[in-house]
Amino acid sequence: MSQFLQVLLSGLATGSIYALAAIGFALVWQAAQTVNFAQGEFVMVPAFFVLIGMGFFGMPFWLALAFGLALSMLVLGYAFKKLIVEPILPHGGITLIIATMALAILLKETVKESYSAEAQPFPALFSNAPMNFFGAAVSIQDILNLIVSLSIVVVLTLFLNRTRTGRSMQAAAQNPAVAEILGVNVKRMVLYTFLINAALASLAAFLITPVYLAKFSNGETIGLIAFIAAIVGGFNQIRGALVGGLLIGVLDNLTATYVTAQYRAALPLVLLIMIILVRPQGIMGTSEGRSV
Amino acid sequence: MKKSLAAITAVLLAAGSAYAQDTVKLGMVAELSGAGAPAGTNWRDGVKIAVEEINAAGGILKKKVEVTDYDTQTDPQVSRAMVQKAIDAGAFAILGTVYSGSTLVNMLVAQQNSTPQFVGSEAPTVVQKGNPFVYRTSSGAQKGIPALTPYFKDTLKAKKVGVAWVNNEFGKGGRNVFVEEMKKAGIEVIADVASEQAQTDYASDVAKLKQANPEAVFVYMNQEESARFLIEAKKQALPMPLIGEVTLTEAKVIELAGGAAEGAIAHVGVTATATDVPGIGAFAKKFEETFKRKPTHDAIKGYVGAWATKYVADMVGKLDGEAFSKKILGLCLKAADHPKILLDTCWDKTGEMSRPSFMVQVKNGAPVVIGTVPAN
Amino acid sequence: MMAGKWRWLLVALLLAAAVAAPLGQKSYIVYVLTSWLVFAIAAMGLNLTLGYAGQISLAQASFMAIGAYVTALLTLAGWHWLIATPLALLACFVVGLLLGYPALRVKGHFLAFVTLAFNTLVFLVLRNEEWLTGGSYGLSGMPRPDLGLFTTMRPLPFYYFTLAVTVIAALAMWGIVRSPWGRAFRALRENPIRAESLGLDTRRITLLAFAIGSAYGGLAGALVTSLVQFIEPASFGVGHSLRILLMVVVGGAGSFFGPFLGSGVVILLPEVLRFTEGYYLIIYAVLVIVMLIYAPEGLIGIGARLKMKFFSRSQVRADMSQGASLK
Amino acid sequence: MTAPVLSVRNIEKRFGGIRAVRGVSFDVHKGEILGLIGPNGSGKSTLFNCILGQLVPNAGEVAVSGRDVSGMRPSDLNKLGVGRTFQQLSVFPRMSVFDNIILAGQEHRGTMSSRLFGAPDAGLTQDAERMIAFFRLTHLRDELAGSLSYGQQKLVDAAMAFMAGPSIVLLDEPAGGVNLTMLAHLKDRLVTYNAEHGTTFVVIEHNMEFVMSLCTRIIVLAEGAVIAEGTPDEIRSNQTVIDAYLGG
Repeated sequence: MSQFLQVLLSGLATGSIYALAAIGFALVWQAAQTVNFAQGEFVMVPAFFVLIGMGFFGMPFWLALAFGLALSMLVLGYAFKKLIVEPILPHGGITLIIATMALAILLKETVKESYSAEAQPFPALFSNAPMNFFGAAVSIQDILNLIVSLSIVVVLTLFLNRTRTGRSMQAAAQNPAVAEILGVNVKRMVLYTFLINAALASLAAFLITPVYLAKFSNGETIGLIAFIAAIVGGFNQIRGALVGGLLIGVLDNLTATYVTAQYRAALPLVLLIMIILVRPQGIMGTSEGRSV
Repeated sequence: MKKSLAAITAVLLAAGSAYAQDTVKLGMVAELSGAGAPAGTNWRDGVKIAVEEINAAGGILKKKVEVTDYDTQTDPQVSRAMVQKAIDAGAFAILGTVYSGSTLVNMLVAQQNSTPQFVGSEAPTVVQKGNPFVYRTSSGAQKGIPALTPYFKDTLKAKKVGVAWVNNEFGKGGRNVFVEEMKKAGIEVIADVASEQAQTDYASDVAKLKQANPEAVFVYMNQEESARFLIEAKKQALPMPLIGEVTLTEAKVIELAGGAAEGAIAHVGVTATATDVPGIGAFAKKFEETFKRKPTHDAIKGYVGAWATKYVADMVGKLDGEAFSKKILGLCLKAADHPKILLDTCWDKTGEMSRPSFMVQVKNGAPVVIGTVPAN
Repeated sequence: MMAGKWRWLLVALLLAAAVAAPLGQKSYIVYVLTSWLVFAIAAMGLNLTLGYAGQISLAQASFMAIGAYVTALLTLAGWHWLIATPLALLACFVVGLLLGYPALRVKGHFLAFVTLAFNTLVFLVLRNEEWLTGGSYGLSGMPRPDLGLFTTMRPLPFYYFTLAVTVIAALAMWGIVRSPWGRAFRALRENPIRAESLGLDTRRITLLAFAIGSAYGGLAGALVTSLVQFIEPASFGVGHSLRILLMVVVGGAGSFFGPFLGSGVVILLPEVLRFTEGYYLIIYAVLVIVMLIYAPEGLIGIGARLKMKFFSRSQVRADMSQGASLK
Repeated sequence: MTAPVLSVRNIEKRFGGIRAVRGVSFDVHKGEILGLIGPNGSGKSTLFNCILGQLVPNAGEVAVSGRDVSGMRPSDLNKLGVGRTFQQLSVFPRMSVFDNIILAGQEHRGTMSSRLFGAPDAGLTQDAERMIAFFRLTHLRDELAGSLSYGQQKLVDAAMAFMAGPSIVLLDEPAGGVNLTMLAHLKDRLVTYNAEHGTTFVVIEHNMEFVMSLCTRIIVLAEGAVIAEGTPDEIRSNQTVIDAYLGG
């Protein structure tokens, strides 16, 4: 029983990180029809920005975090939109997909060549010291992962539905032409989405890197899982990405524990294929805006 | 026109080789990019230091040593091409590769060209294919892991053990040898936990081991996987000793795992922490001065590979792959006579290596030698 | 008409160059040239699926794997390569049909993910089913095809063997793309709804686009088996599918000669950029992105554009005369 | 009496709670040019898509020459002699005009294997050139269809619909966005084709003048139901129709 609880709770903690990456992914998709194959690298890079801040500029950890966040929003948010998405999107979705794949290679190799090919330790934001929870070890880090991602969903949903900017962003995402007529600055709204995505990716990076370590190749796993979470949960719903992330995190751990470790990597993939074929709008998704 | 081009090329090449008379070329083929880059770059840097030293000591057969780097991109097929390229360029010997998956592919090429090849790979199969030109620079898993058996059997007196391994050709090889060894020693393996390469979440792996509750766990993974495993093991307070082969107590793993590595034990073929051994201490110091980081196991392997090339070639007295092979198979080098080989080292008739090794434990954040294991 | 003639002359010249290229070269160059041909075949197949039929696939490496493993297992069991390979192609064709089914329901990025997932699943099966595939140790010792008087054990004969296979494969592809099927593939890419309304069974043609493209992947795999004589699952991962995809895009998706150019660039670039040491992948990625911004139609497209510029004067006049006759 | 070329019975289509088409029935006979008109949102396009297999109706049947084709896929319907054009531009832009036209005929010739191993043009070159010449597009034969003007693309679209020699062609707003010269040319071609081949047309159109001068019979839809039917002159003077158009 304690084993089951352990696996369940750890799965939720891991899944909440997947969810953060998946939410940003879904947002960018809605706002700019951009499928970002470099999303995993977007979670890898901010950790290195922080390490550069501390190692190269000698910043204290908290300042380096702020530096990492700002630099991520600049590079992975603003520059990504301006230099890659804007010029390539008119050439079509598949072209953009391929460009983001090339971007993934670029980010990985740049980090590897300019920083290090080896994994790097990363200071913890919160203690990883375990607490006993009915026989399962749970750390403050785990709990905070969950709380942070839940709060993000709540805050983002409130922001998108209750504030003027949020509603403008939604309008810009759903019908850019009409939004433009209504006086919404569509370009700016789309830019906000990219900035939010970069911020969420940074947050995910700061939360997991202490445990997963900073390594140039980390994005490969996280990126794929984030896509799967977004698709399984429902591309056009923020809470769908959350559900998808948690579901994948838990199912992955349960499979590895009780079914097969050899094929644990297969489960999310099979789930993905099934969802795409049976319910392409995702578990939580609604079918509108999902015409393929 | 093509023909004349070929002719010109031939003339140029002939000129090149005439010029090359007074140098010995070595092909350093390793994983400089891709997933294997950490291992490959350390291997390369170990080779670099060795080659500088060899040249300072007069080179091989009094000729200057020239080493060229070839990047396999951690891709077996590219590695095959790179070994071919190195041999085409006139390399007398190949140093590399580290990843067994690559070595198994590219060693065919070196064999076809009778080119001696020192590899950093530890998968058992590398020396089981009857290839007389491939030589290890550390003991293979089928040598290293049996050296651990007495530790499980006599020191820990374990009856039930677990094994956690990374499911690639490296981990699988180690795991198979371990399970076989335990069977022979009459120890039951009650938990057999496979994990993926580059896996990040080890919660279920550790939970399974905790549930099975063996008396000790053998951990056989690559560096950062080992670190992540240790972090999770500490979190879930896995109570039994964690014992590894080589990787588990490496400086990098300790750095990454932080306090979580405390108490981990490993059998290490040759370790930079064994600074009591004069050659190792000197190498570690020089490496740290040159590259501003601690040498890893792979760096020492590259270093030993390059020096072994020199020692054996000097003994043979000419640059002849066939003669080199005849000489080294079954050869023992004493550290007293050949200090840069670091420890008394023997190669058997398959190219497998044996030499004394160490048991190491992480204490106060640093690996400490807790015992030596004689060559087996 | 002139253009057609020039094109054939160009093809003949290229073929002559392909025959002459390895002469007097060292084994390494021959090996690189052979891998170029092998990847050109794989890219040619993906070009049919992606370039002509417009269906993205990130699974081409997995079909190379299926082709390579089927050929390896059969040749190790004593079958001749020439018998094993058609069976491998058939296997790839059938599996390709199956992979095509999701494409009937989803397009674009969803299809990209389904195929990507498929590639990883194939990798897992190859690694885990050790009894059949040798697991992560792979399979080795496969014989190279022995054609009686012509044995391909040495690098140079094997290169010519691969060249012959490539030429046959290219001719077959040429036949396909200029046949009504080829037109149907392009129609599927351009406007599937219109194609369906003109009597084209778009479902069948979608499945065929995957199946034929996959069979070409299988052929490349069958050649890899003989070329490397050692296969293991990691050589056929998602990263390799991405590499083949980039070959198609860099060369020019939907153009017949694009895959040859693209695979050449991807295979040879590390050589050309050797002086940059570890940075070549960075440079490569930047070049790809820049190309996608300014010339998404690939290198062949850039070539065509340059040609247009070169002949631009006469071109404009032709347009004007046509514009005049409109009334 | 022979069965009508197209027979529509009680077609019903709902989107959520909205009844877009409410039990529409009509017949079209050989050689007729039937106009289908109605204000925006009257259900014309939905009805069209239900007939053509693009949408699955909630109820009702469609028969072509007496054969029930309900639920049939568009490609199979086309093989039974039902051609169509599209409201939006619907050519294959990166294929030549010639290839566009050949494609429109090739699936009606031979078998799957003859289309792979047989002649690249499926033996259609002469037919295609005749069709291209009929629409006076010969000078554009080798141009990419996407590079043509809007009106020219409409002509290519129509030529494709005719290429397989259909018994009935459904034209979805053929006049939309086409300039007057081109429109006259298009109408002339349609009338000529109808006269020469006896092909039946069903036309959805907003351009009243075009419909009135082209069609032999007109059906008026409003809010998903038929509100009037008759010759152009009858429709012109029908009060219900006038009310519907004026937002009554």
